[in-house]
Amino acid sequence: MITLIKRPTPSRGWSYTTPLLAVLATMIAGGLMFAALGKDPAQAIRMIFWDPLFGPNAAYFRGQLLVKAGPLILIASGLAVGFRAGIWNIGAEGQYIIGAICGASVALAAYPAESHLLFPAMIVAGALGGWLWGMIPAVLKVLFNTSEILVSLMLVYVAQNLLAYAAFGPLKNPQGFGFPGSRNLQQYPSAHNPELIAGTGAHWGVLAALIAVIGAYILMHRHIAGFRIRVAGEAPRAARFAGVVPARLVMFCLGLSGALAGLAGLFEVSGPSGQITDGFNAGYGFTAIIVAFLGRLHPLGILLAGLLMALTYIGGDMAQMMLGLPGAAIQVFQGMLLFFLLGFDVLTNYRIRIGRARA
Amino acid sequence: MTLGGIDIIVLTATLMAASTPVLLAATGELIAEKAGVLNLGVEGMMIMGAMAGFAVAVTTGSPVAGFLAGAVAGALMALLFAVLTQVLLSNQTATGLALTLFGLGLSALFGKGYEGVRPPSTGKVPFGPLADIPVIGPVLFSHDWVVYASLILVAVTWAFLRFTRAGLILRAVGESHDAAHALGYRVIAVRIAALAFGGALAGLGGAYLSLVRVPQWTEGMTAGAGWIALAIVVFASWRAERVLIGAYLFGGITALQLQLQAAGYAIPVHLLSMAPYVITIVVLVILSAIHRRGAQAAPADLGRSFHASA
Amino acid sequence: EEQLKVGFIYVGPVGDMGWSYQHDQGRQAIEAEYGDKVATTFIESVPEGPDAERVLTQLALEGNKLIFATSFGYMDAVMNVAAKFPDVKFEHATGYKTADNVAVYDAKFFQGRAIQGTIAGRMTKSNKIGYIASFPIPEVIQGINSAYLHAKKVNPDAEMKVVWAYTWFDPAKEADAAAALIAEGVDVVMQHTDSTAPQAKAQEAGNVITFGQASDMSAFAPMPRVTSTIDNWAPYYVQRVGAMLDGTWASGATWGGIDTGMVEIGEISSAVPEEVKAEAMALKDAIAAGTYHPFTGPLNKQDGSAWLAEGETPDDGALAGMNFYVEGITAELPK
Amino acid sequence: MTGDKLLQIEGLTKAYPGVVANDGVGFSVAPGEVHALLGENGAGKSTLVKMIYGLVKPDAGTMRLMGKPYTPAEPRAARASGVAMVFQHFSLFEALNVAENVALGMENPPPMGDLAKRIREISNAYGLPLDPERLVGDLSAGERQRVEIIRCLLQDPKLLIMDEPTSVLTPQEVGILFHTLRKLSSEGTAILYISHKLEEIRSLCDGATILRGGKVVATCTPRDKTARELAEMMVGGEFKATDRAQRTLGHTIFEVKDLDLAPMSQFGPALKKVTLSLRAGEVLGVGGVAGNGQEELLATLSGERVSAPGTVLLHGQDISGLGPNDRRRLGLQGAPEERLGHAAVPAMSLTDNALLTGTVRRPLTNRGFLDMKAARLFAEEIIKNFDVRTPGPHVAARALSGGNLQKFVIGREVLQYPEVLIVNQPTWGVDAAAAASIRQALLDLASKGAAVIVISQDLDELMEIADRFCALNEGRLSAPRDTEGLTLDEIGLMLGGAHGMQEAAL
Ligand SMILES: Nc1ncnc2c1ncn2[C@@H]1O[C@H](COP(=O)(O)OP(=O)(O)OP(=O)(O)O)[C@@H](O)[C@H]1O
Ligand SMILES: Nc1ncnc2c1ncn2[C@@H]1O[C@H](COP(=O)(O)OP(=O)(O)OP(=O)(O)O)[C@@H](O)[C@H]1O
Ligand SMILES: [Mg+2]
Ligand SMILES: [Mg+2]
Repeated sequence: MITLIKRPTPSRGWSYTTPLLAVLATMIAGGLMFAALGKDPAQAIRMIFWDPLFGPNAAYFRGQLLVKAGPLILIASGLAVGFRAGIWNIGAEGQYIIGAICGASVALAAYPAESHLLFPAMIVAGALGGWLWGMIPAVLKVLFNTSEILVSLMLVYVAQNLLAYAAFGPLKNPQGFGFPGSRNLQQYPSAHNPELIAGTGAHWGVLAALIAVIGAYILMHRHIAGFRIRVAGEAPRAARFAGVVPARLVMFCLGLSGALAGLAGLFEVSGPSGQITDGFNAGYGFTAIIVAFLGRLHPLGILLAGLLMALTYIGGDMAQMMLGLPGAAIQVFQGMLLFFLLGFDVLTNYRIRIGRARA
Repeated sequence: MTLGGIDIIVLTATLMAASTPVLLAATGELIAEKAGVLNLGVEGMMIMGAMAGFAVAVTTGSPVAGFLAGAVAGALMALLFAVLTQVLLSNQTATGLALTLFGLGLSALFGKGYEGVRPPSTGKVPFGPLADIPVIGPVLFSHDWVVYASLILVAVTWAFLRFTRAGLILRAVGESHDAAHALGYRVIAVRIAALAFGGALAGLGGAYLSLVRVPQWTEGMTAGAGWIALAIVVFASWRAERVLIGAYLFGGITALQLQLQAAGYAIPVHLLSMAPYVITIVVLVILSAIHRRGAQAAPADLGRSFHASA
Repeated sequence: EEQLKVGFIYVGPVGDMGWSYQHDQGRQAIEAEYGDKVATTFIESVPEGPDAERVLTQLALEGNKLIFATSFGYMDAVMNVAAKFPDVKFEHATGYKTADNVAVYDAKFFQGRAIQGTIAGRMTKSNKIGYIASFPIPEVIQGINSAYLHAKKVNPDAEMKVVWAYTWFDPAKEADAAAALIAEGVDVVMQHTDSTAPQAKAQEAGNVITFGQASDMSAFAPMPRVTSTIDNWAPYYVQRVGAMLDGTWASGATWGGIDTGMVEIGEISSAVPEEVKAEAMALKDAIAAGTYHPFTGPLNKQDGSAWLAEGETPDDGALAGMNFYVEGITAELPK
Repeated sequence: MTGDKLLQIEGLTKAYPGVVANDGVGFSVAPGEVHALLGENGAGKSTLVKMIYGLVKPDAGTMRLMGKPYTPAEPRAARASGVAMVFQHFSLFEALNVAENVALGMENPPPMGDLAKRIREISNAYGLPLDPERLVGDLSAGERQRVEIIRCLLQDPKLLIMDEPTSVLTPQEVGILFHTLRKLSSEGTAILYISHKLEEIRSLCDGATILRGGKVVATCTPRDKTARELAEMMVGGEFKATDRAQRTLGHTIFEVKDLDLAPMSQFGPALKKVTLSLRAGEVLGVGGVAGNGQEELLATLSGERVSAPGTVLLHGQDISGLGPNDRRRLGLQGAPEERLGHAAVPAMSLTDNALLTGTVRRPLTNRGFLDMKAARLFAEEIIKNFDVRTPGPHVAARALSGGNLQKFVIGREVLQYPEVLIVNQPTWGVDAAAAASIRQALLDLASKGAAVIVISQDLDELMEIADRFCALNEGRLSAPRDTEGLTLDEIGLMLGGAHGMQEAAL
């Protein structure tokens, strides 16, 4: 008989050890799966966890790690603030899309004019677009007490349709021979979000993600506003008592997470993606929810979780390519990693006692 | 019977079949949520149900065996979720999302080799001459047995929650696990059972998708149906009869927008394809505005982990 | 002797039984043809977003000397990566940008649609033909126009109803679209989406015929699937790898049709009357021989303005950018 | 010896990490006996009865019920053996109706229709009328307790356990409850009764077992002891009563004029034309049955709810539109009734809970940035000055016993030296010693010149510390009267009779 005993305060030691344990357990379980698929487990695991960081082409992959993790971290930082307050924005994917459309629209409207003001204007438009898309569930919640979970989720589908419309309609590249997709912003210097230091992968979005992590940390753990947000999530009535206005909180959290998701979309569309196309959104908004929880809703945790997620994506592609592992196996592997991370967390919050259930 | 060039009877008959997977999954999720567990992994359970149902039906040649297998696969996925969230007390939101990722991957892995295969056909219920009655016939008596089973399941779920003691205990556990525990009910056991049932229905819904609705197996074929099921539970404010309305409404609008296109209406396609989502939001807003207690319809302990401190 | 490494990047899963599946068939044909002389590798389900460029780079870094990028949306990513790896040759499907080390290739699917249209026009009883379209891009519009023109040619009463699914692959949605069309009275369903869901819906409905798309979909023969247009990339892939092996690879643009085998017509089933079958086969042969072009004037655009004069045929460039319906189609093209 | 005892307990022990909640506890209860369990907060009373009810497994010890060994594996088994329990924190489901709540507490409930009928019958027979169709969420605290009691009564228990049943009841409700309990005991039901209200114990109970630190320290017959003696047995030392030092009243600093407030919840009361004024150094007692607007009054005075302009004035300044923090800045503070989740955040540390309201009047932030060191020092100051028993400020609020957390909450507000302090049920479920120290703190604050409003259902408490008394009934506040010379009859009249209560015809 196993009993769990809640710790008075979460164990610091375990909170650092459990992620390592989880990665280890995933290597074992995943290794078994790879072996069952007839692949060399050790080689597969090395490819996923080691090669992107230290393998022969690591210089390139380390940069790509940042490219991949950047938007995840940027979005998750915003989502975590809301999750801490008990406000469930699961529509970041939609806000990401709208941010990208708005930002790209500014650039495409200005094309081909070159100006130093264009990129800043795109940033503002991207953030504003995401913010607006986040404000829809916020306003409906404040006015009608509508579930923000449902509305933000439905708005993802609406945004996807808008994206298709934009890619095939108003934003279509007039010189694209009727093919869908906008002009490529990578070829429009004023609108391009370039690599800041060649070879590092780091673009403005990666920088923004770092700033978001630091900003979220200061807000949530150093400032009274973040303290009140945390209170609102733990005990809404106590938050009111401490002066939090619920309507303002809803608007702030959904607005903030929307704006950050919109920014992520803008940085992607003007950088790594380059153009508005129908399939441009790669599920970052949904993956970021997982990243937020894996990072235990803590900004620094999110930073690490985002990098870990990115690692499994890049390493997974590598294993697929080199060993012929099916893409699905990588997905299963990621699922296992998440399960182990979530499951082992029990050690942080509970003491485990075996036997001696009753006298 | 046509209205503005749209055949209402055909539309109704189509939407019933089209809505069945989501209806089943949403009913299952309703039970889980009524017990206080938020399982966001519906998509993952559905796709596993779709894959397992398909594989078994093809292998055995029996659709019934396929549906059973789908239900079992969905339930197993739900049990995995249950171990993590109920025993190891992991965060339900994150675990549910992970379950979706895991299910999508695992089903693709196991489903290799079943692509492009044709499943055995699930027969229509032979109602004989009843099916030929105008209007009523095609709408009521032209479906396969799973459609009727899903309707019966909704009715049973409704009655179960409303009239039975087990249903009462289930609702009690979702409302206040501490009080239920104090009265001696096994909160965790009730929740695990509710999750398994929810998973079985999601799996059944998935199997319906791969065996009847589409019918074929391809990875990722649920294409977001699980998310819609989750949305419908919220939309239904956790009431079984409204789940039916929600699922049929959503399925109806989806089918209607395609029929409007087919009928040649000059409504921009994009407007039509966002219509189901926009209308869902609008109806939800109206519902919430009418009874502002809407949010309180959610089980009070939904999404909270229970740990008996004894 | 060093092995030639060939990489593939697919937009969907190899198990989609449609687009990516057919490309993977082509990859397997390379292995079968050249055996140990080549080593192929592929990555599936790569979205056309930011990941494409990374995966292409990854393929190049891993030593692949020939890389097939099999979706239109990879175009700019291919160009970027090709610029960084001048030694690596790239083949981009359905795109239009080329470079010294980037070739493009595509298939004239509209040729297959001409044959489908002929069979459809002959076989429809309701004179209503349904078309499940994916996205309003030239390739799809070519198909609709070609199918319509050839149906109309053999059956002047034929009408075309189009449903835009805005997806390449969503079985449930395709099933709904087929059901909606059948509800509208069509007894022929054509599809430019990749799943077999419409086939199953047609089978359920009874007297509705369909055509296999991308792959043969022979599981649904003889009814409802009466024939198919198969994307057969194998001959092209084998030829291009051969060129790499003997050092003759050169950039270029290939638009293959029935003649090169890139567009293959699946077996016409027994559900099609013999004389219709013969007519279809004759059309196929004429197209293959180059004696007949599916778009031959006089043809007007939907708005009535002239497009092709009597006997005129469009050049490939004009065709590649097709963004209008021909005269007679009543539906509206989404903008 | 065994024959005449209903329940016999020997050597019952239960340890939690870091604390032995029950340490070799033994006592016995005879049929028909009303037996009290006394002890300070955290003495182990609830743990003890939870073991009897099968909710907590003892580490050691034996129990016998009616002479037979009794080891209930779960509450179901306890109920089957004839043991019923009313919990300290209600085990009710707000979204379910009365009949459903009752059914959940029964082993084999009859069909709903019959059950509803039985509920009506029994509840009327015991003078506790209840409508089986109403949602529990819409009931007052007193009515909720009736649900719990009816649930027990329907099972004809041989032993009824009541854990602090009166802490939320009005005197009238207490009267009705006692009447019911006496009737039950005369029918042979034994009652195990836990309460911090010693006068009640003296009037009701036949025997008492006193716990301290998990051990039985004494047994006695409560009627033979004074409340003070009982209190001293509990704390194991001398008991300090409150010292109501002379205070000089200053001029009026706080006024409420014709304050109206819409109901905060669907079935909550509205405040109607509430008017009061307070002078510096004054303690105003607000009595009345819970659910008559107490929460609403606190919310609108503390700033959680804003009211029409001109309705709330501090030093003549209109503060009706200001939020809680702006009011705190001006010197107006509050402490709500619900400790966990309203006055304090359960999962957060005491340091964090000190920050909850302390940032405005204490320098705990620097331009909005938290000064955690200052916050910790503030929490330590509260702990020290108010004798909060806890390992330190890092401990989560939920880990504290009710009395200690209440001391912390009151201490947090008092140590910000407000000019006006409004507290709701300051000694709810708090043991006698802690209650006395909280009352003392309020009096001390007043003697330094602050005005204090104490909202409480405990009339003895109000008589003990208030200068003036007024009653809140259905959202209306009666005109205040000086407490000196106020008789119980007059108070009863001011309360306007118990709300919806009627004692059964004898
Ligand atoms: N609900 C909320 N959501 C986000 N930020 C908030 C919220 N409430 C307050 N803040 C921020 O917290 C800080 C202090 O808030 P608040 O006004 O409640 O405190 P205060 O101590 O009364 O300060 P002041 O009245 O001087 O502004 C401000 O920066 C404010 O913008
Ligand atoms: N589940 C638990 N886990 C850990 N410690 C507990 C638990 N329940 C009670 N305790 C501790 O056991 C001791 C006795 O608690 P108990 O609730 O029995 O006290 P009580 O006498 O009922 O107090 P009160 O008068 O405040 O109700 C306290 O120190 C308490 O903190
Ligand atoms: Mg207690
Ligand atoms: Mg303020």
